[in-house]
Amino acid sequence: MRRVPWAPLALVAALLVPAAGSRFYTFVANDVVIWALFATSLNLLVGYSGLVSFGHAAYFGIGAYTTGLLMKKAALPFLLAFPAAGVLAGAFALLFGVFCVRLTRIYFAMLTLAFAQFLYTVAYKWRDLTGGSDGIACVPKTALFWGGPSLATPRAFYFVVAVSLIGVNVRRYELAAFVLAGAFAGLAGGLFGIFNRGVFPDFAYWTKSSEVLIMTLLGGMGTFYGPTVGALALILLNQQITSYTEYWPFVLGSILVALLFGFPGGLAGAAIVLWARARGRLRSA
Amino acid sequence: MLEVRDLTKSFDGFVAVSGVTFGVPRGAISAIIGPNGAGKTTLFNLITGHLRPDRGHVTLNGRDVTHVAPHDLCRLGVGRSFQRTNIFPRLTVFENVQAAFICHRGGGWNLLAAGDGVHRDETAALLESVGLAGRAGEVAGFLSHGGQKQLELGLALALEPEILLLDEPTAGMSAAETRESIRLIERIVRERGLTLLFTEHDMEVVFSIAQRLTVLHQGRVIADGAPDEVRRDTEVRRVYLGERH
Amino acid sequence: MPDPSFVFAQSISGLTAAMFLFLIASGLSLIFGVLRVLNFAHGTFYMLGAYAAYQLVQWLGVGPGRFWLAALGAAAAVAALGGLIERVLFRHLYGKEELYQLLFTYALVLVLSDSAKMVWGTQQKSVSRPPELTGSFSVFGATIPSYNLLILLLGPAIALAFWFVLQRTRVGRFIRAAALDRETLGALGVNVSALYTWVFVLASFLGGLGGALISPMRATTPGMDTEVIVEAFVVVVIGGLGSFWGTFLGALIYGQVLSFGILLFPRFSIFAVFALMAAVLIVRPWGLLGRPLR
Amino acid sequence: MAAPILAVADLHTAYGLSRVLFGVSLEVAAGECVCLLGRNGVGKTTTMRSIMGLTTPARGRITWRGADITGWPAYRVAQAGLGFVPEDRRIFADLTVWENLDVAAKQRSRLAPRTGHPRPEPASPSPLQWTGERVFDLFPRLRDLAGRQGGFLSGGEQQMLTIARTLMGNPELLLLDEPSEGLAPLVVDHLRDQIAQLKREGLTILLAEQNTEFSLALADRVYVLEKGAIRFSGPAARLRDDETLRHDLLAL
Amino acid sequence: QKPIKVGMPIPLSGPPALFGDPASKGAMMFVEETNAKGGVLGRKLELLVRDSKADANEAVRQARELILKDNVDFLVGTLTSAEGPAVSVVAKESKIVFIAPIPKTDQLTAPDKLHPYIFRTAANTTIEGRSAAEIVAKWPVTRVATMSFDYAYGQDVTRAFVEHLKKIKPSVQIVDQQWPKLGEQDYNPFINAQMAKKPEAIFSSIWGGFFVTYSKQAKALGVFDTVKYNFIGVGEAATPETTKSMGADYPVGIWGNSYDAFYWGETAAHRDYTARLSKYLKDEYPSSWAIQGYTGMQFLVEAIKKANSTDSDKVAKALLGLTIETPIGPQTIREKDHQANRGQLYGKTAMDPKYPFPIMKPVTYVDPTKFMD
Ligand SMILES: Nc1ncnc2c1ncn2[C@@H]1O[C@H](COP(=O)(O)OP(=O)(O)OP(=O)(O)O)[C@@H](O)[C@H]1O
Ligand SMILES: Nc1ncnc2c1ncn2[C@@H]1O[C@H](COP(=O)(O)OP(=O)(O)OP(=O)(O)O)[C@@H](O)[C@H]1O
Ligand SMILES: [Mg+2]
Ligand SMILES: [Mg+2]
Repeated sequence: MRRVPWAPLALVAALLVPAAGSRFYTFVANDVVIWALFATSLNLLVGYSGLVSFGHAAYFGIGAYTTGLLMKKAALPFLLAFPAAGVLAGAFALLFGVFCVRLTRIYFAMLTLAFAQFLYTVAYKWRDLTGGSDGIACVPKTALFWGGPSLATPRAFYFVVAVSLIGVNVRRYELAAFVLAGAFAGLAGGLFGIFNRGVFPDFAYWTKSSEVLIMTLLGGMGTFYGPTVGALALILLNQQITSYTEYWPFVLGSILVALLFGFPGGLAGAAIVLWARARGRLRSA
Repeated sequence: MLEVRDLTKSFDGFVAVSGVTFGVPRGAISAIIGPNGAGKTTLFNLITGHLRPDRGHVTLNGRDVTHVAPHDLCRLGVGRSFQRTNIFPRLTVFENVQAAFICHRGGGWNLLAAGDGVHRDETAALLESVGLAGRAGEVAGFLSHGGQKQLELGLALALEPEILLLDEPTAGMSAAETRESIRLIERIVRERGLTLLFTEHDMEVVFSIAQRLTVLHQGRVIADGAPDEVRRDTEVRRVYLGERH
Repeated sequence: MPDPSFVFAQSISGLTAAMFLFLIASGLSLIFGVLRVLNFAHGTFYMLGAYAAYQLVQWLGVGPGRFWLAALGAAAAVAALGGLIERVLFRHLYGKEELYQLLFTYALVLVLSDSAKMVWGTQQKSVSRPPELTGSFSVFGATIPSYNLLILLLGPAIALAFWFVLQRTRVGRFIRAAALDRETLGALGVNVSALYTWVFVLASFLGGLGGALISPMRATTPGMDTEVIVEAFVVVVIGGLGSFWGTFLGALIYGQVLSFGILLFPRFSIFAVFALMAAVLIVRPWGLLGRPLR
Repeated sequence: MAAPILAVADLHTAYGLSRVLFGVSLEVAAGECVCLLGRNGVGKTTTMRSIMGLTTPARGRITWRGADITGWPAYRVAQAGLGFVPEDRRIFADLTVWENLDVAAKQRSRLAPRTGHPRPEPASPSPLQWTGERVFDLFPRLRDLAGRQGGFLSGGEQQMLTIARTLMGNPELLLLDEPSEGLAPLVVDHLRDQIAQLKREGLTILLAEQNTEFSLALADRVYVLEKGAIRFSGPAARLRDDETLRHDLLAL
Repeated sequence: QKPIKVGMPIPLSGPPALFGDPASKGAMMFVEETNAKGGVLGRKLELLVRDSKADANEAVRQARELILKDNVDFLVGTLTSAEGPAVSVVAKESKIVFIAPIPKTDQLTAPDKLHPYIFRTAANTTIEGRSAAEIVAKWPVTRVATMSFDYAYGQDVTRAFVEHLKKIKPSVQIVDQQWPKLGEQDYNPFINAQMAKKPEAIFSSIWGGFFVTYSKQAKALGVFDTVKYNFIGVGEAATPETTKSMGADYPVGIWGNSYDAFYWGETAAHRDYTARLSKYLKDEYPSSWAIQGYTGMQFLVEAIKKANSTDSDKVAKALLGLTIETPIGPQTIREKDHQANRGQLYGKTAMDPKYPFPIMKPVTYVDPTKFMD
């Protein structure tokens, strides 16, 4: 089979979005890419090692608070604060992972959930550091260096994000996978805090974990681009549907049910099946 | 090499093993036989640290290992297989054996090393000798019953033990596979100077390879000695062998 | 040294909370124990039970005995819904990967709770305590509302009933056997798929009953489902997923930790709960009284 | 040969994508003992599981007393009078020995209601009803263990319990998958005599067994499987008497 | 001519939808009424309501979409004290006027967060806490306890209450403070612990449906009898919605507050507003939250008229010091912190033969101007 060079194609397509100009779609693209990074980091764990984390938002949250606090309170530039998100989230993932990866299946999911809820509660209660339920609003405008070029334009910022996404092609191994997944989730969180201009305890709440799981599943688990597809699909869907109805949970739930029964492989899986079928038809024709 | 002295274990007042004493000389092939529920598996569990004895001692090479945990014993050179198969059902046959090699020889912590290549050749060779070479890529849980027993033997051997305890190794294997397994076991014992202790209800297997027999009945040793002596023992015939063997 | 009557009152309130949580968590644990599915939507059945009880009280009006009728009716309605969902959707998930099951039950949460919102709106609903039980007792200087006393007694009653059914009846034996090996039980001539449906119905009944019975003590609002399911998870994880007495023990521990936790570390008792849950998972992942899954 | 009560025609079964049976056909007449032989992994268990409805065949037809039972769920097949003794024992570990037996006892329980498909009426109702007492006579060792948890039994004890449990359902056709595995020689002898006795009482038996001596002593007819297909079928006596044939088919 | 577009991100799902939903309807009523009268500056108003799910980053996402895709001219909305400040950052970045009609957190307009485009037309935590303190100070009690959720709003409003009470009545002693987690369902242990300290009065800031839960459990444990109904519940504990949902179970005799009450009717303007709202919502006892959306829009429209422009910079200037006639009375946005002098209705609850549920009787508007600082 001739291999389609998906990776470069995707990169080119991704880079074209801001070039196309619409500020709004650049924002959406940012959103998608950050969530894609987050979902890809989860996929690293679920897709390749079979461990279903139900508390992945914890690392997202750690990353977000790390950059948020470093940039706001310590006035560090992005170039220092951003890697710190990955490092700290990775460190926490290592700490928790040592306990988690010894467990299997449902117990693993439960322990990750427990740790995540723990961190969420810390974020919620430690008001002096985290701002409690109000979170940290006004994460400052992003400067790449002290006094360096500003990343505040969504376009410049976007490139950073897109490049980090492509770099995630890492291999498995459970603890390593856990730590890497945590670190990348942290990076995603760091970016999101800046993009969103605020960090809130909700970032680490279990519903965020389930949201990102849904994205991963929607796109297709275990395929590298699945989560990206899922993030794109879910964010666009959300954006479309919420402008028509407030019953978004209902719609999302129904989609999820249909997906689980109809296309357990997610959109990527469905695409592969359809593609195979189309080829089969072509060949038999 | 292995000595068991006065080993006793009871469950809620039911005495499963009581005052068992015997020894296994280095390089020998010994078998433990006895009726169902005689306490053979329990005895194995006591020796390998899966159960704690109420009384008695286990010595390995002169060292008291009565309360040593199973995985530590494994490192001291004691390998075993289980009566009911104990494999990693979600991994492939190849990965099962490979995992055993990794556990035993190390390399498990080197997480970022490309895991696929570790102990590749040894794994392939071992699968060949237990007759599973053709099924290396299959998921272990989906093997047939006999296939799983073959795999389990492979796992025990991959641990490269000095002394090997096998609990009904050929149960469920067809005659042909049984014969191959026996040949394999004999060869490895010869080549590696392995000491073997096993249980089995298939008397053909027992009498074809065992050099010593210990007979257990209701938790006690009722006979101990060379196969032919034991075979003639009237008590053994009465409670276990019946008239045809 | 705190006042003994206060300590007594505090342990009673912990016990009441425990018995109530047991009511919810036992259904969750039952479904996990037998069907091997961790049902996120169990909390939603609880919420639906509360709404249904509210609705029935509206229809039946207030009066002696009416509330109990409404509570049973609500539980039965939720049980019927549970049975329907099991028959139509759930059964396709058995034996699938946990992730699929978890996400499916999560999808159910989304759909059902949003449907409840369509029907009952966002306004909180409230049900009065039944006229028979509006009073309260004073024991050792502690005030115990008679309604709480009911919950306090109901917990052990349900536990005993459960124990009896599981240990002493043939159906109970079927249920225990199905939890261990569904296929073999089927090959022995037992219609396991019907059994599963009934187990699900029973668990939903308990969830619905929990919601109905708590409605006089709590507001019925959207979001009450996710609130309770997290607590129920903690309880079953501590006690042991699928273990019946484990759930009971887990609920007792949870209730007391919360009750006395607020005295020891006032603003951080919630940490005590998560710490306990994490500790149990690390040391004995299958819970205090559970047994490891294969 | 009398008219078959069980007929399997052109059975193809696969586990997911891996195909295991390739057109197995066999028949069992009332009161007969038929034996499936073959090396490990040839598909003996799969054949039995397909008959029992535990694995759905991709193609083929299974007829029991004239009714097509292909695709029936296992519990209906069991209710129709088939009993299966699995090779891997599958004891309910948390239940006591007595409870294990009780679960299988055939009473119409309220949880297993009739499904609308009438159970085919047995031509000759099984003369003997199995009860706890009777299975304890068959395996006296179990009597002492009645209150012990199934999971604590020794391997051989579990094997006895599995057989006893299936008998409690009063099957008319017994599918025995490696019943002698793990049993002490004396018990094997006893079991062989008992199965012979059951057969005389009219029970029909389909047996898969590695212990050739055991199976050939019991069987009327034999099917030898190889790679998911029938390689040989014929009277057991032919295999008993013909050593070269035995060697050829079973590498004995 | 193109309509003037106003974007409203507000919770329509989750527990706070209880407030978000009627608030958005109040705003919508105002918009329809204005359009029926010919609109503003000859242009129609268009209100785009989006569900923020009570989630700060969803609110930000919606706000950005409204600004960038739907090209709204202004933002009015948000509810929780996380959403408000988060959207405020977006408003600042996009230089678009943002009126927050519900969030109470002081942080929203704190000096370091204040920018030219953010305005609040709700009472803040300082106003609310101090109003309650003014009332409690008149009670013949010294031992006071508090019961609040352990999160920003609960902590802030309780602090404002305690500090102000100690200032105006130094003899008061705070004997106990309980901090259940937000959304707590079982208050029994907290109530026991609190009552063990023998308070004479209790201040609570437990809100919405949670107040229903809390007061049911407190009533069963005899709390209200013990403190002789010296109990004040802020956080809109006495809105008609709440008393209505509990009916006769509501603890009659306690003090509570509300942004609005259909039965207040002090002024003709309020009576007229209530009648219109009642018709609009098809509800005999219309919601007390609608007025928040209504006045938020009202401020915006008056400012547009005053600026005679829809340019955000001009409208923002016009809002400074703007006084308008709201259904609840005249209100002014201070220049100092962009905060309106919005007070609330307070009163002691009592049954009234006209209604099947308790109301505040008598109910008075507590004007915060004198203690706002
Ligand atoms: N945990 C336990 N609790 C109670 N009884 C037990 C337990 N484990 C084993 N037994 C009993 O102890 C006796 C000895 O069991 P064991 O498994 O050692 O027998 P065995 O000699 O290996 O028999 P087999 O040949 O049938 O495998 C049996 O009667 C068994 O029921
Ligand atoms: N669940 C499964 N999934 C995939 N393949 C399977 C599964 N179960 C069995 N197989 C394969 O099907 C083939 C036939 O298996 P089966 O268990 O029927 O053999 P058998 O004749 O009973 O062997 P044995 O004598 O070892 O019990 C084997 O090659 C086995 O690997
Ligand atoms: Mg044994
Ligand atoms: Mg088999």
